[in-house]
Amino acid sequence: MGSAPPVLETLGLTGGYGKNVIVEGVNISVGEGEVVALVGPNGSGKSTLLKSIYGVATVLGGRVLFRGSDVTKLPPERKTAIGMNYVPQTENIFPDLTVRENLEMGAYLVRDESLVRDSMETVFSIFPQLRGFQNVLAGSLSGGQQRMLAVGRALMTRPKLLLLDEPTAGLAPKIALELLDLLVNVREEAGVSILIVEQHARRALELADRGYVLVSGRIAAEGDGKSLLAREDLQKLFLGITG
Amino acid sequence: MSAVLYGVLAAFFNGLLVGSLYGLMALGLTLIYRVTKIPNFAFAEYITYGAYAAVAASFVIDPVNSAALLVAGILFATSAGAVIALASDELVFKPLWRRGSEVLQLLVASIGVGLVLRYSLLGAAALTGGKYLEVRFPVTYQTVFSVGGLASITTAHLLAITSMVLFAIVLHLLFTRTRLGKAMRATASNPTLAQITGINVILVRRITWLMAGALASFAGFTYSYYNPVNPESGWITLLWIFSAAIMGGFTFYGVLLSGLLLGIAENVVGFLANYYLGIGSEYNPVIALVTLVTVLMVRPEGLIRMESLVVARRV
Amino acid sequence: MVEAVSGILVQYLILFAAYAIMSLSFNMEYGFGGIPNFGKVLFVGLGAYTFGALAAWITLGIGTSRLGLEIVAEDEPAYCTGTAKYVFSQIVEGGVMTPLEITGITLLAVVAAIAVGAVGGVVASYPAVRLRGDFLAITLLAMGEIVRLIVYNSPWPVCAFDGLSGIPSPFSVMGLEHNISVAVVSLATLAAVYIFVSRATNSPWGRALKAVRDNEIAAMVYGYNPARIRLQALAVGSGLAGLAGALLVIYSGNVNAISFKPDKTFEVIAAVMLGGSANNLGALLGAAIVAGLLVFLNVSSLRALGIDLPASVGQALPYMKFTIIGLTIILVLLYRPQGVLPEKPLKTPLIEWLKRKLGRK
Amino acid sequence: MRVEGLVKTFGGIRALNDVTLSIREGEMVGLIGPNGSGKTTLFNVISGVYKPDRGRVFFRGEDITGLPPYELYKRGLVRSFQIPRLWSKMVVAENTASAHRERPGSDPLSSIVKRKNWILWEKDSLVRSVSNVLSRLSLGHVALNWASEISGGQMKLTDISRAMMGRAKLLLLDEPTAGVAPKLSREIFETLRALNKEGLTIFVIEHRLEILFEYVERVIVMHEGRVLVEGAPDDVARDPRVLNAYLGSA
Repeated sequence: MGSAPPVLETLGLTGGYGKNVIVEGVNISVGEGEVVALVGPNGSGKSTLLKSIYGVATVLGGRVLFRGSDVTKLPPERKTAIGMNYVPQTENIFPDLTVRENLEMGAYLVRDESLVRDSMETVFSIFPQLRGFQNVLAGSLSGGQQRMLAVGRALMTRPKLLLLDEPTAGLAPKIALELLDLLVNVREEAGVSILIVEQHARRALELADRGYVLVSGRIAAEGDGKSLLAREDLQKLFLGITG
Repeated sequence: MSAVLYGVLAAFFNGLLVGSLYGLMALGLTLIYRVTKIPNFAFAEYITYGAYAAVAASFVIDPVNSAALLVAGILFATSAGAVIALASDELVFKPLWRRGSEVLQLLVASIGVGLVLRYSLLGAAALTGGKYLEVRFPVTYQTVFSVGGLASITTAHLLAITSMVLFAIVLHLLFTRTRLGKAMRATASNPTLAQITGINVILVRRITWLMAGALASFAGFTYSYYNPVNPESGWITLLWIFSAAIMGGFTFYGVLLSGLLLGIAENVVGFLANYYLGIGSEYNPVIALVTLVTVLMVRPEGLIRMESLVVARRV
Repeated sequence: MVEAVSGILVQYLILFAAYAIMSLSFNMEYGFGGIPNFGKVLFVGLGAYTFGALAAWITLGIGTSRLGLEIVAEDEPAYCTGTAKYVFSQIVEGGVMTPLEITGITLLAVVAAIAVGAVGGVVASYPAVRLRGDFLAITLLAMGEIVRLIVYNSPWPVCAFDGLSGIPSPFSVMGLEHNISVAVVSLATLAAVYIFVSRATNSPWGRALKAVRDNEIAAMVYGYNPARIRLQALAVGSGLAGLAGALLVIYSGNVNAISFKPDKTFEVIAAVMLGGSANNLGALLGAAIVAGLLVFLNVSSLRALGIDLPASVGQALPYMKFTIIGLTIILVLLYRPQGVLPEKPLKTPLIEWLKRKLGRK
Repeated sequence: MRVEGLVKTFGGIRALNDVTLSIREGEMVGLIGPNGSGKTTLFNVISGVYKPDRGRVFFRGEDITGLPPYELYKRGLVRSFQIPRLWSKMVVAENTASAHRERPGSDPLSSIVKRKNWILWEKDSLVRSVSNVLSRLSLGHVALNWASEISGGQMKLTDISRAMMGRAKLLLLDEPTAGVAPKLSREIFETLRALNKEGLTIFVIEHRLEILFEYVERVIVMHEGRVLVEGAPDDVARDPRVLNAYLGSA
């Protein structure tokens, strides 16, 4: 990873909703061009961690560093402006707008039309399926296409870091696999680091450079994807049977 | 020409004018509904205030110069309507929306705003001796051509139809082609995501109200150009405007067609019912209202939809 | 002076009773049941038309035969004719009918008014089961306007835009002072209605209404059929509205569709929101305030109270009342959405028992 | 209860893909599976909130497919929701009471005419059963609080209190312990076990497997809209397919 600061670093991040603490004292980092997976059993706080980083959930303690500078207190739209983008798990598109318009709205802050056109080309080359549906209302797309659109929408600002919250939840297995495969293209074509929360832990860990396992709001294990998968105690962590 | 045909033609021409007004008025209502989801009953009052503001222009401008007066009338009307619409949002609707009020509370609030505006105007008219309980724009319309002296097309027709078509096209293009219009739709479709992508949701809302208010009062000006106006004129038309908007499925072209259709049906069907069944024209309004209730019961998503708006989503 | 003031007070009490009944009925539907019955005035109107037409028709039938008259009326009911007015006046002054007869007719007509109102409510439950929120409100509002426009323009049932007038007052026939008697009867009716409504709502049925209002799916899962409960609420509420309509006609002796514009519904909405939604006492309080505005903000009332207004202000006054009502709605929504008297747990033995138990701790 | 070949599709996604399973009278069965595997959809279809595209639901031998929820309630089928759908402007005790199976006075006529009846019933039996259920779930002290103004865990408990009041024959519980402190979760399951011993059949979705496995006799695992495995908790926990499902099988 060299000497450059990681794209994202959290220091003792504690977050939740209101006064409800869901994640506590989390330290993670995402390096330049890395894909990092965040896995863990249901209700372990994966989504909340992502939301705390982006500022949608309340940060109750700790800090978030983006490319070396403290962005803990920045509101979400400011984070979008400086190169971080977030794809929520649900309600992540504008259903009453067409696919093309969704992408345009993704680049709302980008004034340069040619840049917008280029970004759109990039998105279409990553997700060729979307090209054919440019003038279709986003709400009438299939679940998988909607997720692609949501990721595409986030790519429109050419972010340095993409936070993806369970992009495959509720998708048929084949489609989920396709989407995860496409995410590799996202990294290569759009040159972006990705922090992904994923229910399908095995797939995510196979795909990712590194992974963190979150259990009950704390990091229980970390390492590169393959070695995490090989650990036996991980299976126990997932089924929640301790001891 | 037979009396029936003649009567139908006259009714048709009249319906054309009335219908264009319904359509024109329903455009602004649709704009507000689509961006903020408020079924705004106070919208009627923006129309009335527009008409009164237009008439007020004649106090300032020498009525001999009719062209200047027309322009001044439009300017007075639209600016008054825009300001009142924006004020009603800033003072009432936005605070309620921020608190997460339900649609019904917003509806009741809009009834309250409507009562305040309407009866203040009535009260003011009464205070000044009742002279303004009915007003009329000093420049009157002229007949452009006429069939047999009774069925005629006037400049009022031209103004109402052109402006309705023009504004419907402008609004449609705004919503489908421009950054601002798309931001409006995005705000309506998913406000949270709109904010994340950097759209200034509050500014979008303000512009919406200014535009809708200006549209309403322009319609009010057009109304006063062909008909005397009283402080209740807008309110009396409100259910028709809602009918047009709901029938058109809250789409701009759909609303335009529904407005025309309502106006023509009201007049032509009314004429025929009178001619053959002896039912008086005073029942004409019932036609529009029965249509409204029927549409709501059978197809609440609208009869004439010119865009697909709401799509089947996962529950 | 004293007489004038007491006259206004009597007028106020009557209007208060009528508005309180309407508010209690709207509160039952909207406050407890969540049904936005913005066509309230339709059911009040149905009661008024039914009462007026029926009472006038029977009274006139008996009156003409006893006076040996015959009324020929074309295209309109006999009670709309000038001769009918003469017969009505004879009934009050000439002892053509006994107090017992006229009381019987009045009671019959009141029952009919309630029944027709309730049937109207059952009809209105058809859209109420299918539509929600704003669309339902607009539908009911439009239904109200349809009926009003038809009644206003048709000689049946209440003489079109002239209105049906001169319906003999049962109290005058009995030799009582009309207004005071109406006030007494209205207040007694209100008391009965209040007991009825508060018993009906402070009950398992009240819980059912609130359950359907708060979460329809959960209500269904726990065995409540929302369609049926909405129908019950609208039938009972509209029956009460019909009763209020009948009271208004008994008071004035006239019925005219022009007085059943949507504004009346808005007055009732204002009363309920101000007093407190889903609180029966709140509905009474709201009605007391709204009726107060309507009665006391009048040139003649103010003059009787010794306040003389400039002529122009006097002319603006009837309108300013509604400005104030509108303002009330806005301010309540903005600053006290729960109303003066907020919603409380229903008064049932369960809650009483829990209050005692938890209070003791 | 038995379901056969249930299929439910949302916008091209098959949330349920040919689900067949049965629950015997008096059983306590757990339903587990990763997010999005169709558990809640299954509950929604069984309880009549959604109509299935295909397949049938039988309850005690009767075909109940597509019946509205209030008809199912009459037949003894009650469910709870993952996010409690409380009657928010009623107090906790009223929420509990409204779910009671007996309901004298719950229409406008009988609420007045038979007033003595239901008042007596409420004093005699409702008060007792409500306070029993509430104290069993340690909700006694918030009985008079608005349902919208209690903590998330208490909302969960209030929802369960309604399910208990319904005195159902079959209870469908959707994550009864989500957002509830661990100690309380155990108490909830103790209560459920006691109810089960009294003859109530329970079918429960639960993510806290360590607790669930202690209490249920049988576990059904769903994955991608199908039943993957079913069996005794210990066997299921050792089944490689289950581990795969949770870790994401390729």
